[in-house]
Amino acid sequence: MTITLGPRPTEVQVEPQRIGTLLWMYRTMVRIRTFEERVADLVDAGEIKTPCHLYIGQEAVAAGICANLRPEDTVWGGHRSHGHYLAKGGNLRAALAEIFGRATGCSGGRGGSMHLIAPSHGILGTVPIVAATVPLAVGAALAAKLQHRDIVAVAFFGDGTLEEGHVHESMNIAALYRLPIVFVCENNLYASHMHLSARRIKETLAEAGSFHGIPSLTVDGNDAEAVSHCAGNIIQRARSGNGPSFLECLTFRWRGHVGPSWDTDVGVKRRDELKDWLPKDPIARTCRLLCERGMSEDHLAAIRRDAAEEVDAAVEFARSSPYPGPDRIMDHVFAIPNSAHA
Amino acid sequence: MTITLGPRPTEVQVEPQRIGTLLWMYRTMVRIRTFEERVADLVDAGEIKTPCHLYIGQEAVAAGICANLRPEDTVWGGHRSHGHYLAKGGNLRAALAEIFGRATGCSGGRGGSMHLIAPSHGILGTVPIVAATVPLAVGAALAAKLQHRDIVAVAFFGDGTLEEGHVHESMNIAALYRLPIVFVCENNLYASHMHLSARRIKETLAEAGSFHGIPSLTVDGNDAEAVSHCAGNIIQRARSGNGPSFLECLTFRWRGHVGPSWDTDVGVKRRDELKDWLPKDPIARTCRLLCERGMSEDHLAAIRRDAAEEVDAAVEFARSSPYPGPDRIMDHVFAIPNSAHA
Amino acid sequence: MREINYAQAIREAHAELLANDPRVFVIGQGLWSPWYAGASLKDIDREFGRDRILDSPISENAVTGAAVGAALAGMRPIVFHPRMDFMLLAMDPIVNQAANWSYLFSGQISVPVVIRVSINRGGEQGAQHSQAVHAMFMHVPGIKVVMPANPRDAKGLLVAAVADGNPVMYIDDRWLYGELGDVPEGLFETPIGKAAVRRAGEDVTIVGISFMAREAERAGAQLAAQGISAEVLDLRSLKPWDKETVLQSVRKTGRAVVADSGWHTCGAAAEIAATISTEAFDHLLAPVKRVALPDAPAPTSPEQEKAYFRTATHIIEAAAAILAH
Amino acid sequence: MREINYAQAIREAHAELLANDPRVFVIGQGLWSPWYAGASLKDIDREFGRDRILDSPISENAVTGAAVGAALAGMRPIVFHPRMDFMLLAMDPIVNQAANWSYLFSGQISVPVVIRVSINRGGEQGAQHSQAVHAMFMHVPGIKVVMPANPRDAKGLLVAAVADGNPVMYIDDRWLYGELGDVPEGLFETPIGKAAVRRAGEDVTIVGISFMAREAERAGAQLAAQGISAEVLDLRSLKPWDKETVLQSVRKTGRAVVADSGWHTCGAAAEIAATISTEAFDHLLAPVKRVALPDAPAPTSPEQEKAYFRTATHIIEAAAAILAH
Ligand SMILES: Cc1ncc(C[n+]2csc(CCOP(=O)(O)OP(=O)(O)O)c2C)c(N)n1
Ligand SMILES: Cc1ncc(C[n+]2csc(CCOP(=O)(O)OP(=O)(O)O)c2C)c(N)n1
Ligand SMILES: [Mg+2]
Ligand SMILES: [Mg+2]
Repeated sequence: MTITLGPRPTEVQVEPQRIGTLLWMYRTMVRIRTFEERVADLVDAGEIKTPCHLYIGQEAVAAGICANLRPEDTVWGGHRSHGHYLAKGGNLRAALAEIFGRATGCSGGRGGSMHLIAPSHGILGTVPIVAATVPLAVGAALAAKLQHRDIVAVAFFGDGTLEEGHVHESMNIAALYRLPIVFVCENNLYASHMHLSARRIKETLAEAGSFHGIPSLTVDGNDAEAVSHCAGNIIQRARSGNGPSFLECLTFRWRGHVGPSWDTDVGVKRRDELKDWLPKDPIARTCRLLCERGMSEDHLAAIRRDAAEEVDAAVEFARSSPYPGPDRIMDHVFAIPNSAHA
Repeated sequence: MTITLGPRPTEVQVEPQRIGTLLWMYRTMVRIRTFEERVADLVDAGEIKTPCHLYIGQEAVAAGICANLRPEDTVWGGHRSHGHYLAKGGNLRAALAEIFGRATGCSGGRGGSMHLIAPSHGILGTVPIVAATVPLAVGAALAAKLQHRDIVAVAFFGDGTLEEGHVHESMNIAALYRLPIVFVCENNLYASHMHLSARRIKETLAEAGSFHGIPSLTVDGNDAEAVSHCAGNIIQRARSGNGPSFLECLTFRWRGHVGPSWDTDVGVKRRDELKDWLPKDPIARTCRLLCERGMSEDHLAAIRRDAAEEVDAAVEFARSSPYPGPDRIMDHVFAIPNSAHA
Repeated sequence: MREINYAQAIREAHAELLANDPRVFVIGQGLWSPWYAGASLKDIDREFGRDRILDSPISENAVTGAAVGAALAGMRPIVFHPRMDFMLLAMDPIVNQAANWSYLFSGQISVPVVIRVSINRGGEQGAQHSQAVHAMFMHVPGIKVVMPANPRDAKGLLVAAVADGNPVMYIDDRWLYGELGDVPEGLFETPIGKAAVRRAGEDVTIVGISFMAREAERAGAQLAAQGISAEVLDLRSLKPWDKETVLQSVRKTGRAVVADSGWHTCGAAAEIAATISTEAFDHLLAPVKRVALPDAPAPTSPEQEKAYFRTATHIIEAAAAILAH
Repeated sequence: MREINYAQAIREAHAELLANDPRVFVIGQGLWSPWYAGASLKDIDREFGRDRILDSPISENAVTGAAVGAALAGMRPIVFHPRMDFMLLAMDPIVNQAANWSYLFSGQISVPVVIRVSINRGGEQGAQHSQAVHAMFMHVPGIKVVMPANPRDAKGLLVAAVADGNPVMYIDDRWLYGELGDVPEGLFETPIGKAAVRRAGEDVTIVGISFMAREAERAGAQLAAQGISAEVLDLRSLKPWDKETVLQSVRKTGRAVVADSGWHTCGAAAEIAATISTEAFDHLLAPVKRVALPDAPAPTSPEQEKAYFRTATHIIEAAAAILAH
C-alpha cells in the first residue's frame, strides 16, 4: 500500500485568478508564515507555552478559500487554525496576544493558540477537539438557510478528521438539508505521528462526500490559484442555494504536529517527504507567478517587510499586555449573566 | 428525489445453491415467520409487553447469511434481531421465554425482545442502541485475527444505522486491520417512521464501504438464494484472511417499526410500498423455487407444521416459566463476582 | 386557569416559542413521528412547517453539534433526544463544546441552545432504554440543567431555557406526561435555579427531583395523614440548584430526604445531601437520607422493574427512618 | 525493591501483562508515538509488535467498541485514551455497552475490557484538554473505576484491572508520571476497592483521590509539622470505593476532608462526603469539607491556571477550617 507523496493530478482546469486576488493571497500567506515562524521562535525561546500547531506549508489552502469569502461567511477550524484565523481577517495582534495568554488576546487569554475567535469576521471559534467544529459549521449553515441569508460556512479540517464518524454524519445532514457549506479537507498526509497509510487503506479522500451525494473534488493544496479557483466555484454553489461541496486539498505541513520542530524524528519517510515538499512552497510559488504576471519584486518585498513589521509590533504588544487576573477565573462560565433575557 | 420501490437489479450472477441449503433456509425462514407472527398475536393480546420489532418480510437476509456460517462465527444484531438469533441457531423456546420476561429466557429475563444471547451459537448479545454492535463486531473480528482462528464476524444492521458515524469508523478500522468481518446492511427503506429519502439524498448504500476500500455490493434481500450466494463468497473471503466486505440487502419490513401493526398509518406511500412488497415474500419465493427443483409440497408443509408445533410448545413453556425474582435485581451487575481472577 | 397535562404543556411552550421568535427551531429524532415524543410535539411539524421542525437522521452527535453551531450563528435551537441513552452519543457537542464555549472565549459569544431530552424507562424496555444520567450534566460547568415535575413548570422552564441565552439542558420524564395541572396561557417563565415549596412542613424536608418531586408530594400527603409534617420541595433546576431554599428548609426541620430518579452513587442526590450535610451541619438532627435507584442497570421483566424503580413508599420509609434517629 | 516512576510502573505492568497472557493487547491513539502516553508506553510496540499494540485511527467510539467486542470474544484488551476529553466520544461503548452487558444477559458473558485514560491538564492547554470527569463513570453501575496515585498502585491496579474480568476504567494522571516509588517486579495486584492508609492520625481524616491523594500526603506532613495529626487515605478505587476504611477512620477522627481533582458539583467528593455525613453522622464533630475544582472549565493563561487547580494548600485550609469548627 503506497500513498503518492506528490499531489495527485488535480481534477480541475484552473482559470487564472485576478491579479488582485493573487496579491491578496500572497500577502495573506506571507502574513501567516511570518506570524508562525515568529511563534515557532518564541516557543523555542520558552516565551510561548500554549501548544502551537503550525500551519507552515499549508498557507495556500486558507488563502485560496478565504479569497472567496465575505466577512459574514463563517469559517470553522481546529487545533491548527492560525492560518484560517488570519486569512479570514482575524486581528493578528489579538492572535499573538492570545497565544501569549494575555487579556488583550482575541479570546481574552482564555484560549491560547488552539482557541481563536473573531465574531465580526465570521470566526465563531476554533477548538482542538478533532472534528468538533464540523457539525458546528453545519449548524451555522443551517442557521444561514433558516435566516434566508446568502452566507456560507466553511469547515476546515485535516485528513485525520475524516476518521471521526460525526464528520460523515455532518456531510449527510448538509446534503439532506442542502446547506450552504463547503467541507475543506486539508490532506497533509499526517495525523500527528501517523501517516495516512497507517490510518486507512485508500489514498483518496474526496470520495468521502460522494457517498452522501456531495460533489467532491481534489486540488493541489499548495497552489493558491488552483484552490481559489475551486473555492470560487463551490462557494458560489453553496451561496446560491445549491448545497454543499467537498474539497480535498493535497498539502503538507513542514513542522511537527505540535511545536516548532521539523518532526523528522517520526521516521525516515518524513525526511524524504519534506525533501519533496519544501520545493513546493506555496508562497514561493505564488511569488513566482506574480512575477510572471508582471508584479515587481520590490512590491512583493514590501509585502514581506510589512508583515515582518506587523509581527514585530504584535510581539511587543503581546509582551506588554497583562494576563487575565487570577481572581477572574469564575467569569464567563455563562456568557449571558444570570438573566433569562438575552 | 425518488427511491425505487423494488430492488435494484442485483450486481451479481447468482449461482444455484444446493438443495440442502435451500431447504435449510426455507425451514429457517418459516421458523422465524411462525415465531414472529405468534409474537405479534401475543403482543396484540397484551400478553407480551416488551417492545418487539418484527423481522417479518426480511427473513431471507438472516437465512441467506447464516446458511454460510459456522457455530463459532459470531453474528451481531440490534433491536430487530429475532431473525438473526434464530437463523444462527439460537434456541427458539429460550427466545420466546425471554420475550415473556421469564427466568428461563435466553437472557435470564433481563433482556426482553431487544437483548438476545446464545454464546455457544456465536450470538454474543444483540442490543437496541442503533449501531452499537457494529464496532463490537469489528472487535470480535479483531479477536479472531489475534487468536489466529478462522472465524468470521457478521454485523447485521439497518439502512438507518449508516447514519451513525461510528459505523463508518468501524468500516475503516476493519479495512485497515484487514479483519474477518462482513457488514450486512438490511435496507428496508425505513428507519422507524422515516423513509430513506427523508434521511439522505442518495439511494445507494453499498458505496458506504467503498470509501474505506471495502468491496461492496447490493443484492435482492428477498431472494434467499441470491443472499446465500453473495454471503458464501464474502464470508469465504473474510475467513481466508482477505478482509471485510459490505453487502447491502434490499428488503422491506411488513410490520410497523415496533409492534404488530402494519404501520400503514405512517403515510400513503407505505401502503403502496406494501402492495409492491407483499408479493415478493421471500418465503413464498423460496417455496416456489424448491417446488421447481423437485421438492414435494408435502415435505414443505411438514416443515411449516413442525414450526407451528415448535412455537406452540414454546408458548406453553414461556407461559409456565417463572419471572426472575424481584429480590435478585442486584445480581449480575458484574459477571465475574468479586474476584480479580476469572 | 385551564388544566392541561405535562405533555400538552411542553407542546404549548414549543408552539408559543416558535410563534413568538423566528430564531427558534426544533431539530432531533422523531419530530415527525406520532410516537417518539409522545404527545409533547404532536403535529408540531404541521403547524410550523418542516423547515423549522427538522426530523433528523440517526446522528445524535452531528445533529446536536449542528444545533450548537446554529446557536452560535444566532438561532435559538431546541435539539431533541427522545431518550437519554441515545444522547450519550452527543457528549462531545454538549460537554466539550456547548458548555465550554463561553468560558473559552471570555463570554464574547453565547450558545443559546436548549438540549431537550426525555427520561423514558419502564415497560420492559431494559437497561439501554431506561437511563437517567442527569447527574453527569449537573457535574459539568457551563451548562444549566432543569427538570420540571409538573405541567406549569414543564412549560415555564422550557420558555426560560430558550430565553436564557446559555446552554440549557431541559429534561422531561415520560412518566409525567399524563400529569394534569394549571398552566397559564401565553409565554411565561419559571425561573431557572429556583426550587418550589410544594408543601410546607416542620418535621422533615423532602427534596424531590423531577418525577421524584411528584412522588415526594404524594409522600408528603401520606405522611401528613400519619401526623408527620413534611416540607416538600421540588428542586426544578439541578444546575444551578436552589441551595438557599433547601438549606433554609432543612435548618428549620433539621431533617432531610433527597429523592432522585437517577442512580445512587455520585448521583444528583449525593450533591444535595453533601451540601446539606456540610452547610446545615449544626442544624441537622438526623443524617440526610437519599432515595435513589439501586446501583444496577434497569432490569426488564415486570417484577424486577417493580422492585427497581423508586416511589413515594421509599420516600416515606426514608423519612420514617430519620425521624426515628 | 527498586524505585521507578509512575509512568515506568504503568509501562512495566503493560509489558508483564502482555508477556504473561496472549489475550492481552493494547489499542488506542498514540501507541506508536513517543508523546501521547508520555513514557508510560515507551517503545512498547517495538517490544510486543504492532499486531498487539495497535495505534488506531482517530475514532474513539469505534475503537472503544472494538475493544469491548474483542473482550466479549475472549480477549483482554486495554483500550487507551490519551485524554478524558477525547473519551467523551466513546460514552456509548463504555456506558451503554460495556457497563450493561453482564446485567442484560444475566452474567452469561463478561466484558473483560480495561479502559485506560489519562487526565492531562495544565500547560496552557485550555478547557478541552483538561477535563477530569471520572465522577461520570463513578455514577454508572457495571463499571469499576480505579485511580492510582503512586507507582506501586499504578502497576498493581492495572494488573488487577486486567485480571478482574469485568469492565474497569483505569485513570492515570500525567501530573503523577514523574513520581518515584518502590514497585515490586513481576505481576502483583493492588486489590480493587481497597483504600490505603498513607498516614495514620487522630485529628482529621483526609481522603484523597488520584493526584489529590498525593497532595493529601503532602498536606498531612505539613499539618503534622503544625502539630495536627491527620489520617491520610488514598482512595485508589472510586468504584467500588472502600466505605469501611473511610468510615472507620472518620468515626475515629470525627472530621473529614475529601480531596478530588474533578469539579465540585456532583463530583466524586460529593459521593464520599454525602456517605460520610450520613453514615458517620453520630461521630462527626464538624462538617465534612470538600476540596475540588471550582465549577468552571479550565482556564488557559498561567496565572489563572495557578488559581484554578487545587493543591495541598487547599487541603490544609480545609482541614484548618473544620478543626476550628
Ligand atoms: C477527539 C480528539 N481525538 C484526538 C485528538 C488528538 N489529536 C489532536 S490533532 C490530531 C491529529 C489531527 O489530524 P488531522 O485532522 O489530519 O489534522 P492536522 O493535525 O494534520 O492538521 C489528533 C489525533 C483530539 N484533539 N481530539
Ligand atoms: C443511538 C440510537 N438512536 C436512536 C434510536 C431509536 N431507534 C431505534 S430503531 C431506529 C431505526 C433504525 O433503523 P434501521 O437501522 O434502518 O433498522 P430497522 O428498524 O429498519 O430494522 C431508531 C432511530 C436508538 N435505538 N438508538
Ligand atoms: Mg493531517
Ligand atoms: Mg431500516
